Amino acid sequence: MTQVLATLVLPLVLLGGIALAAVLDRAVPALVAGRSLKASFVGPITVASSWAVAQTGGTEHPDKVNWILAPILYFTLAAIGLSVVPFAPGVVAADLDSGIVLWGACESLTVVAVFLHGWSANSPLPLIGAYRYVAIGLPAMLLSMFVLIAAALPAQSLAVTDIVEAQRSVWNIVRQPAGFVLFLMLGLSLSLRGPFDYADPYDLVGGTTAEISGTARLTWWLARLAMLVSVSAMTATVFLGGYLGPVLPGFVWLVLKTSLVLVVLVCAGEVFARLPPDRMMNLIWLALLPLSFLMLVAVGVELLLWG
Amino acid sequence: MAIALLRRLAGAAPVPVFAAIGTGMRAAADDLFLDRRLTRANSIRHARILLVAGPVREADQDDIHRLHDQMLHPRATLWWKANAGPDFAEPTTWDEDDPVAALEAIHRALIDGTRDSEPDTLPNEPPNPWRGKGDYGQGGEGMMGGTPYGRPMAMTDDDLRDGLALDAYTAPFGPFLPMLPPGLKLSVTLQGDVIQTAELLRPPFPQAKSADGTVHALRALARFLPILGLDAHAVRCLDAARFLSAGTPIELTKIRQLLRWSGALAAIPPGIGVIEGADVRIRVERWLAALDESQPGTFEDSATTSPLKSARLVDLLRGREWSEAILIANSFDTETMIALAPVEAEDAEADDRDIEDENRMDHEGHGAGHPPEAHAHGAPGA
Amino acid sequence: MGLIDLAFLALSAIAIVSGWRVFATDSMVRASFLLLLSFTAVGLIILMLAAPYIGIATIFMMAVEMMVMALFMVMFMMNPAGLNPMMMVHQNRFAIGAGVVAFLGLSAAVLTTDFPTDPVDPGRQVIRDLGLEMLGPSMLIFETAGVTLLAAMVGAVVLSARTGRFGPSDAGSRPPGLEVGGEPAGRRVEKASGHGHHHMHGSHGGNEDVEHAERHPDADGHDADGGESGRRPPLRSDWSVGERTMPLKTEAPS
Amino acid sequence: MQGLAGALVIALVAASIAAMVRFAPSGFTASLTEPQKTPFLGGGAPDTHAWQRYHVRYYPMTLLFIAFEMEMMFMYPWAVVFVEEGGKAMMEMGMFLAILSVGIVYGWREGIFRWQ
Repeated sequence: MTQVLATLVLPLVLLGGIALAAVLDRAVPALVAGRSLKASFVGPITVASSWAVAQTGGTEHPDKVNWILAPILYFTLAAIGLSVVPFAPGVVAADLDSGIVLWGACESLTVVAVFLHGWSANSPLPLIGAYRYVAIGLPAMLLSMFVLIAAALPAQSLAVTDIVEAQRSVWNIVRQPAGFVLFLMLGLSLSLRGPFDYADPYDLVGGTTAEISGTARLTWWLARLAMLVSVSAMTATVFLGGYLGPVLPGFVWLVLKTSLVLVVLVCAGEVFARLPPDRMMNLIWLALLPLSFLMLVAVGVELLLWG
Repeated sequence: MAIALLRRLAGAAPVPVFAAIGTGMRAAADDLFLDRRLTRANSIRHARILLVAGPVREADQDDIHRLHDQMLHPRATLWWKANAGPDFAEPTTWDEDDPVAALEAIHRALIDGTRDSEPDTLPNEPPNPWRGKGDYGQGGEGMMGGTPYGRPMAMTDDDLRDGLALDAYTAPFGPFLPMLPPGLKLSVTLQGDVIQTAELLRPPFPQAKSADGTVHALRALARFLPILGLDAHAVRCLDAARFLSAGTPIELTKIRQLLRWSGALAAIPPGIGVIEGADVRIRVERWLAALDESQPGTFEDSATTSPLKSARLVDLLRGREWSEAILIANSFDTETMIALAPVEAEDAEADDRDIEDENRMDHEGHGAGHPPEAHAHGAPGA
Repeated sequence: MGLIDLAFLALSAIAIVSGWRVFATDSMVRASFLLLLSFTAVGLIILMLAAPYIGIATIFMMAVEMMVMALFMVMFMMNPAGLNPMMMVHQNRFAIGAGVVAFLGLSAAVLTTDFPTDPVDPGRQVIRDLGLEMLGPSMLIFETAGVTLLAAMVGAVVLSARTGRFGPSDAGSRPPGLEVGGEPAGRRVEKASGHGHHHMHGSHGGNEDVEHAERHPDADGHDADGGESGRRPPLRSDWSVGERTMPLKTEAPS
Repeated sequence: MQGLAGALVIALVAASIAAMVRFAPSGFTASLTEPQKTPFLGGGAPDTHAWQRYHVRYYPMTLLFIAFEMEMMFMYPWAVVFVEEGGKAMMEMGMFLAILSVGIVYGWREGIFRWQ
């Protein structure tokens, strides 16, 4: 029964989150640029409509099937990722024993989806974007795995519901503050945003999106926002105690925390500069990965001594 | 019904415009997109209106035609203080200063259907005939021969960095790529995302330079920052530049603060695009220093004051990864760029014609009686 | 037939069909990801066998592995996108024989094995059991895996990285000959000639120049094939020793 | 099993939503013309197809990554029993990770994280 409820609520959460993310996506840049926020609310709707009435593009002999499937797969992965997040005690669409492993599988398939999106165009700039994203998307995934495993240690379980319950005493953000930051970076990478936007950057005139328009572009945009929402909800659940919180009902807490993470991610995407891909790859392997190692060891030692 | 509603909404959206910028119009075109009623399309596929701003060279008209035809329907072109190309039947021109109203009117008419979407200017033919040719009618023979689907395949070449012999992809980039200076057209050979060789096809257009050092630096930053993913910062810089050039004093501390927080300088790899001891990072630092009102007069773009005889843009780009190359190409002002990109290709092009004719004859003779070693498209090993 | 059976049949069908398509498609990228689809279906079947961890881990691992495999397939294969059709299978007679033998052998194994019929208790903590097994009785295997993986890492780096502490790894190396004492195999520098590159001239194959730019004598110059002498070093492939002239449906190098 | 079914239902719903958006009619049914299909290069037309034997600059990194990924698969079950097993689990995994860290250090010394 609660599972059916969660399954019904999930699309609403996803769509609401996409709407919020779309508004933020216009409001935050306007704020940084020092301009008025007036058009932030209507903007997403009119722009989306503008895309919807345009002809859908194509190139000479693209890989049509994969070009169509890539955004759909990306969107679907976002939804699957969200399905392991409990909305309230016991209310979860997919209560799997290995919830964080499923989330990891979604991460790795996201790399595939983005790669296919760039590859299928048979055009040089999307192709570079696709390959560049693989170089960053793969090692960024390792970070999240370490961080999630460190979150699973105190819960003694890989189920997301157990990870939330294990945070009743102390939230994971306190246990591994650096892990939280690393997971936010992964979120930027998964939703192709700001400093981790290696697939669709300006120096490739939109990278994997350079050749698409019309509904194809609309779908890709929606999928990116959906992934952003999904990552935010996961971050809120794993690090900020999910639905836990006093007075208000659990679902409200989750929505509040998710929105907070969403704001942080959108801001981080606007505010920070992007490194060239080679330097980012170096940074991930030689600085961030050892950091996630340390975080794991720290949590382990803490549990051994006081757990 | 649903479509009608969508059209109403789409009519209210900012007009997606792709700007093909000509001589002397870069600053004006940049400022144009500060208007909320417009949005700049980086790729022509995202645009509904092609705005040709300022006069372009005769040779660029080809590229304009190609860009125009790449646009998806509904589409239109506005020639803003520009010379319309020969194949445009009834070009819409605009010679006033502010084309926003005209762009909006065109956009609305396109969405309403009161203005027809412009037809192609080029013949509806593949770049090479291929249908029905080859073993399966796909246009190619063997592993890599022929022109499947209209184009040949890239060929093997040794890599500059590690010598791995994979395919080298050669294509002309520009002259209207938004992240390259307008008018600059390079023939770039890539292996992966590393530039093997770059060849100058056409130099950038001359642009007016602002006399005010701060305005100049702000405009340069506004073009540079989007490469680092800092679009909003770029808008802020451009806003400030516009105010300053209008004579309104404006506080620049906030911009400097935001840029310091962004880590923009740290994100630029050191040691790329070195000219006279200054790499890209140092040049950006100079722009940033020019924003500092507390130290007036420190701004001095040394690269522009001294003649650049030996340095060439194509040498700076050689062996660079793509994003580094784009950073390099945007770290100079237009005068320096033109100095770095000397035109010397006139004679070479004429020579190319002759060789090409020779090759064509050679190619037509190509067929049955060829020695086996001529088939370079054999697979290695196996 | 219950829902579970139906799901099993559907997933098996997906696994088999996509597995077959791997060898029938021309595009290396498609082949890689069709294999991924096949493995995903298998992973879901494993999930249905009440192995929640192994099933999802299979999908997880295969996603990244097929991604990396796609990178390498594109590297190894000429014509990686399958623009010209090609044959992905060779040594047909042997392959068919081996396939039939394998099929019969596996079928025999399936039919003769006495499968346990007691289903796993749904409440059983299989992941926990796996962990305990790994840290307890199978500890040595687990640690050996660590050493094996290290060996794999070192081997991969040695084989694939050109950079190194002691300079480029291929410095002074000379490829072996195709026959004993023969000329080194591989590419060598030769004078450029129009013949070796005939597909580079594809854009001039027709009687008329369709490409718009070429109608204008002052247009680009970049698409002129004369650029070959300047732009690209005059190299050509010399793989012709084995008479590999790539006739019709071309065999792909394995 | 129920959880799996839930995830599959969500996947189907999401995929159909995305497909509906993707295939929504835009009002333009005309097929693309040849000049419309030229890849975008800012005006120029390319000589060849973009699909090629693309030279990835991080081949060694991907191989190291795969080895690492394998190792992560051992860590998930380990995480579940960590508290139960305490010091023993810590020691065993510490040893395992130390061995693999040698791999990263070696790779770094050989310069494989460079854009080759």
